[in-house]
Amino acid sequence: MKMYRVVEIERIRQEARNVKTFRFADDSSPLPGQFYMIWIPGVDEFPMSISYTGALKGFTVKKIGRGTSRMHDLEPGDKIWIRGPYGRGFHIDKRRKSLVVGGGSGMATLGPLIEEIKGDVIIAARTKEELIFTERFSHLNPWIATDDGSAGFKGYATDLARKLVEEREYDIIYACGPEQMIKGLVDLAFERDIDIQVSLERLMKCGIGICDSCSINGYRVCVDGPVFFKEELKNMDELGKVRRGWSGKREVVR
Amino acid sequence: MKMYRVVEIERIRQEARNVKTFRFADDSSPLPGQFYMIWIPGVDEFPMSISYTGALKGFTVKKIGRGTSRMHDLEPGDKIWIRGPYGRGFHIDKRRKSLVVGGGSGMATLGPLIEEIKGDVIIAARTKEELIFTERFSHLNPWIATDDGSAGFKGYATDLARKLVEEREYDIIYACGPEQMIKGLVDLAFERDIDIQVSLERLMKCGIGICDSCSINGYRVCVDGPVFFKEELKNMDELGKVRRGWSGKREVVR
Amino acid sequence: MLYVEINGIGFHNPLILASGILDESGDTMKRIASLGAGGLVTKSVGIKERQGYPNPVIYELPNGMGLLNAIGLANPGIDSFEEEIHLALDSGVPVIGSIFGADEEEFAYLAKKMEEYGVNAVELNLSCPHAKGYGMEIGVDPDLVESIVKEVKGRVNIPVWAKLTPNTHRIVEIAKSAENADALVLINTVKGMVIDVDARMPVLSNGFGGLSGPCIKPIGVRAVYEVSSEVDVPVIGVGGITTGKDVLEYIMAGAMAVEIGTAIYLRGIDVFRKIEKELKDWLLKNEIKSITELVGVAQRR
Amino acid sequence: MLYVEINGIGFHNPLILASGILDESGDTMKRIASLGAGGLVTKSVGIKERQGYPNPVIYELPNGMGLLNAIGLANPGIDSFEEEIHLALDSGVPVIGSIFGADEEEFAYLAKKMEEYGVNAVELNLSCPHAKGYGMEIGVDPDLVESIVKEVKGRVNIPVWAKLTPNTHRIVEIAKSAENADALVLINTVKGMVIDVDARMPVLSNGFGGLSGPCIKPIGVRAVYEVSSEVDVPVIGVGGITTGKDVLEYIMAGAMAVEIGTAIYLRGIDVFRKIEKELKDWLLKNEIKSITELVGVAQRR
Ligand SMILES: Cc1cc2nc3c(=O)[nH]c(=O)nc-3n(C[C@H](O)[C@H](O)[C@H](O)COP(=O)(O)OP(=O)(O)OC[C@H]3O[C@@H](n4cnc5c(N)ncnc54)[C@H](O)[C@@H]3O)c2cc1C
Ligand SMILES: Cc1cc2nc3c(=O)[nH]c(=O)nc-3n(C[C@H](O)[C@H](O)[C@H](O)COP(=O)(O)OP(=O)(O)OC[C@H]3O[C@@H](n4cnc5c(N)ncnc54)[C@H](O)[C@@H]3O)c2cc1C
Ligand SMILES: Cc1cc2nc3c(=O)[nH]c(=O)nc-3n(C[C@H](O)[C@H](O)[C@H](O)COP(=O)(O)O)c2cc1C
Ligand SMILES: Cc1cc2nc3c(=O)[nH]c(=O)nc-3n(C[C@H](O)[C@H](O)[C@H](O)COP(=O)(O)O)c2cc1C
Ligand code: FES
Ligand code: FES
Repeated sequence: MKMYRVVEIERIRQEARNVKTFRFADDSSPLPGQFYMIWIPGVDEFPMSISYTGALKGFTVKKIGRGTSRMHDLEPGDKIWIRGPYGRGFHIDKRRKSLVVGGGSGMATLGPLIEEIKGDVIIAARTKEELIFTERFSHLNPWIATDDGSAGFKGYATDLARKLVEEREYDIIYACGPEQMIKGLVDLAFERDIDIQVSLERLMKCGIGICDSCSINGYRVCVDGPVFFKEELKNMDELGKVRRGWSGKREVVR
Repeated sequence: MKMYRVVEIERIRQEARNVKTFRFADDSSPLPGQFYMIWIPGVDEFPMSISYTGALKGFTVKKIGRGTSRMHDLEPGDKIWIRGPYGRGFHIDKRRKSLVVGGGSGMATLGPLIEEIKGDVIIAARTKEELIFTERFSHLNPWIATDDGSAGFKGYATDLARKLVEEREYDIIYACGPEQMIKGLVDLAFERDIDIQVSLERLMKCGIGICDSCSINGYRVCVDGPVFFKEELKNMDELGKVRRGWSGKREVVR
Repeated sequence: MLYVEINGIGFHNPLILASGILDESGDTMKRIASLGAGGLVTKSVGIKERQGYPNPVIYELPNGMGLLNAIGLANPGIDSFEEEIHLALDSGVPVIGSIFGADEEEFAYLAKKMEEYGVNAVELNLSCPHAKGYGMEIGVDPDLVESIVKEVKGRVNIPVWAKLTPNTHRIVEIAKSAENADALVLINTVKGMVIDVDARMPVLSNGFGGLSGPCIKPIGVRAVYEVSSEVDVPVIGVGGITTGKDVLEYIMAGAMAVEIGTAIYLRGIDVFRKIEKELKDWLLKNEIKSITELVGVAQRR
Repeated sequence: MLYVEINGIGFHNPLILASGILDESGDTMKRIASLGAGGLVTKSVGIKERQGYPNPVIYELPNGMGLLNAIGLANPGIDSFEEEIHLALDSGVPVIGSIFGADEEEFAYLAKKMEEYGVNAVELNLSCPHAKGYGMEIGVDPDLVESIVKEVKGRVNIPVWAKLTPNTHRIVEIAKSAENADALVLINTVKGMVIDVDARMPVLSNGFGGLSGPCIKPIGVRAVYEVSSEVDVPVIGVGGITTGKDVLEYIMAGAMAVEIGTAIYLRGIDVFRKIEKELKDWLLKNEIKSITELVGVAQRR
């Protein structure tokens, strides 16, 4: 039961090509991994992870379509409507040595988590211009991976992760990003017997667990997730394969 | 916002001719002077003051018409439906020397009050057989008045009250009973410059302040009362004169 | 900032007491005016005294959702109502006399009487959901609605308001058939029932009742939105208004003013004052000079 | 104790998942059955794939009163739905295929397809309040309702349920016109609107939506009470059921079973299990052997 409230954008920061962070004040108390529904009246409503918790909260938004494009046109002083926080966030155990893997805008979701754990961070993107939060987490010396090698490791985040996992000891992997990346990391975790928690994205209509549009193998990403645990991922055979379009029809995950 | 709950009658006591007390458990916390609406499904719903507070609560009911007659037929183990507590109770200041005047079933309302104050109590009725709570409060040595002199002082409660007020010092009068008696006591209080609080009765439909059937000079007995204070009584020119019938039509108070 | 005019009658704010809630007694109405109401609609009055239904006549819904009632059009009859009207008029705010009848003739007679008593307007109750032969049973028949409105209009000189029911799929059609009236009032209560499971019977003595309060607000807003764009007379919104924002919702949907009832139960008898303050604060913050600027702004054009 | 039979189909409890809530995907339906539902109604499916309305399609009412939604009959189209039905049937509980169409022919075609897919019954959605040309627009016309039911009945051998709208004053008339069906389902959502005052526009992209949840329960109970005494077929109650007592209210009003949707949002996906326990506890305490004993006991005779 979370009703709309209007919040004012206080600061905006360009994080990368097509990615901006919007800071605003709101007195909800989200956990890392939780999300909100953002409504831009007359335009669209869409889910967005919290990328900064605390008093001055943040959304870090990649420009994708109608809603996110209009969001990118906003300026400080403009308003957005939000409801939330929703969903199940990460379960964090500070004692465990963690490997955090963020692909593309998936880093947005991981931001608040990284502030609470100890371990290594991989920031990945297709190319240098799309890396986000490299400055925010520069004190952690994050590993960088780009598909085209324009910065850091040349190759997929999964490849870098496999290398690190082979060289170092981790208790758990936390991941968010493109679904193929997540699928690769889940396989890796089972293979190497490491714990894992991943945050998934699906098309969302309601955000409150009743419309079934975000469901994957009977789990609702909006309420049962977006963060899923290893036991649940075991039999999630739609991961990286099937999702639902706006009509509810099955689609292939790119 | 008080919903119906079913309570079981645990004990019944014949208090006087046509008056019985019904004891039941309910976890509401009424103040002296507050009332409940009692529903007997298929029969009637009517207001009733709380006559015993605490864990084993009580209603002390005079048989008047359809609803109260059916109530008198109930036996231990039978159930009634109640909602409440409602209304404004007495404002009690234990330091003040009080004169409590209860006429007829008006004593029901005053029972819980008497347990909390110090001072004198007048129990009045038309005749000996209609006196109630003489045993309950025997330790307080209550004054008794009967219209026919069959017990105690012969005459109206107001006459006895006037006598006491003239002989003794009181800070406040608390009263409940027939409206003519109340009217007399209000006049007495103004005349002798004593404070007064009275509990009024009016026909009640809703009990929650919206139907206007219980109103007296713009005050709703169910919400603004049933207990009224001296300031409010000052200009209450309908007291002892006008009330409303079931249709809302003005009637003369007997 | 809050002043509105409807049919030439000025209201110092658009917050009018709804029919049937604390408006049987002139003194109570006066008190409500003194506590901030911009206008008063009386209890619906008929030709003859009517006892209404036996208790229980009201049920409190859980979680502040509102009430279910079946008072049953209890009223003292038009002949005994003059005194109450005079007291209400003493308050200084406009008084609208609500009436219910079984046919054109009864409505016209009652309206005439109300006019004689001095009310500023009459409101035709074409919408009570729980009284046999009255209200909603009449109010879902467009022809009958049209002819009642016509008859009353022909007999009195004061403005005539028609109060309509939401318990129909053809609310726009009925609104149009009542367009001869000077204003339309939407909505009356929504027909409902609550059963007490332990008693194994409906709670209200009448079985059926009318829902009011927050649970019907989206139905009222919808009705005002649907109707106000289709008719040329002012629409007055009713149903579940409890806060200043609720008033704005109705105004933005297309209402010129609102009526308020159940909120008295939820927030106390001084609720008009509270809502007035909430409205003013919002208008100030949003730099709106007159609430009339907002009428219908949520309508799609 | 909770077993009921409707049209010869056995339900281990009378708690059926309502159409449109978590029943687009066969896996989700299976999960809900494993969490206690006695039966499953699928999302309403039409001839062609339909995107429905853009977001926002849902609004959360305050104080747990329920939801306002305008999904807009989004669905993958009947041809893509076979796989979901098969998965749902895996659950072992009866599966009812909900369908919507624009005319007799569409309904009959869809029903036939559903029958081929193996569903235990079909439910005709004659009642969605917010989609142009479908649902309620059809469901308030008694003649059309009658001929749709007749056409479908003539084309399939499985039981046919007709789901009706409460957004009309002639619900009993419509129920009678649908009596050719094997069961009636009451009610679909109630037409409503919420305006965001700060945005100055309706929240839902479609403007209008359908109310569900506790705020409509008294409307649903009333509809079941009104209809069940006038028809000879079983009535299935829907609308705002959230607790065991709510189920009993509908059963006592005359329903043989109930459907549950919005309660999943209010109490979690295991709400069927919770309600089942509440029901059992009440029946035990009141020494009732079978819930069927209570059907219609609140009806006045
Ligand atoms: C729980 C959750 C958290 C998210 N957090 C973030 C975040 O922190 N930062 C961020 O940049 N993005 C995030 N996203 C993704 C974001 O919601 C989408 O980018 C947004 O909905 C696009 O809206 P739009 O109106 O701009 O695009 P639209 O015009 O609606 O769509 C553009 C295209 O993108 C596709 N699309 C839209 N949403 C999704 C989706 N959820 N999954 C797959 N495809 C989709 C559409 O089908 C279409 O092809 C999150 C999504 C979820 C489910
Ligand atoms: C706040 C309040 C507290 C009360 N507390 C008590 C109490 O503790 N003990 C007690 O015995 N009684 C009390 N009463 C009175 C009690 O409510 C009535 O006796 C009861 O309503 C009668 O119901 P019935 O169905 O038996 O009578 P009905 O059959 O409904 O009526 C019988 C006759 O009594 C008249 N009558 C009914 N109620 C009232 C009333 N409230 N005022 C005036 N005339 C009335 C009717 O008009 C009718 O003439 C209280 C009333 C109020 C308003
Ligand atoms: C107890 C009660 C009595 C009512 N009596 C009447 C009436 O006599 N005439 C009428 O037109 N409406 C009557 N109504 C309906 C209200 O005027 C109003 O339309 C409805 O309650 C919705 O507004 P609300 O939610 O602000 O109460 C009554 C409502 C209640 C709760
Ligand atoms: C999000 C949502 C989608 C719905 N979709 C459908 C639908 O496709 N077909 C249908 O017949 N009813 C649909 N309904 C109505 C429900 O089946 C049900 O009749 C209504 O919600 C009342 O029950 P509830 O209060 O238990 O939710 C939908 C309801 C909701 C909330
Ligand atoms: S978005 Fe509707 S169930 Fe998840
Ligand atoms: S009993 Fe209804 S206002 Fe007091």
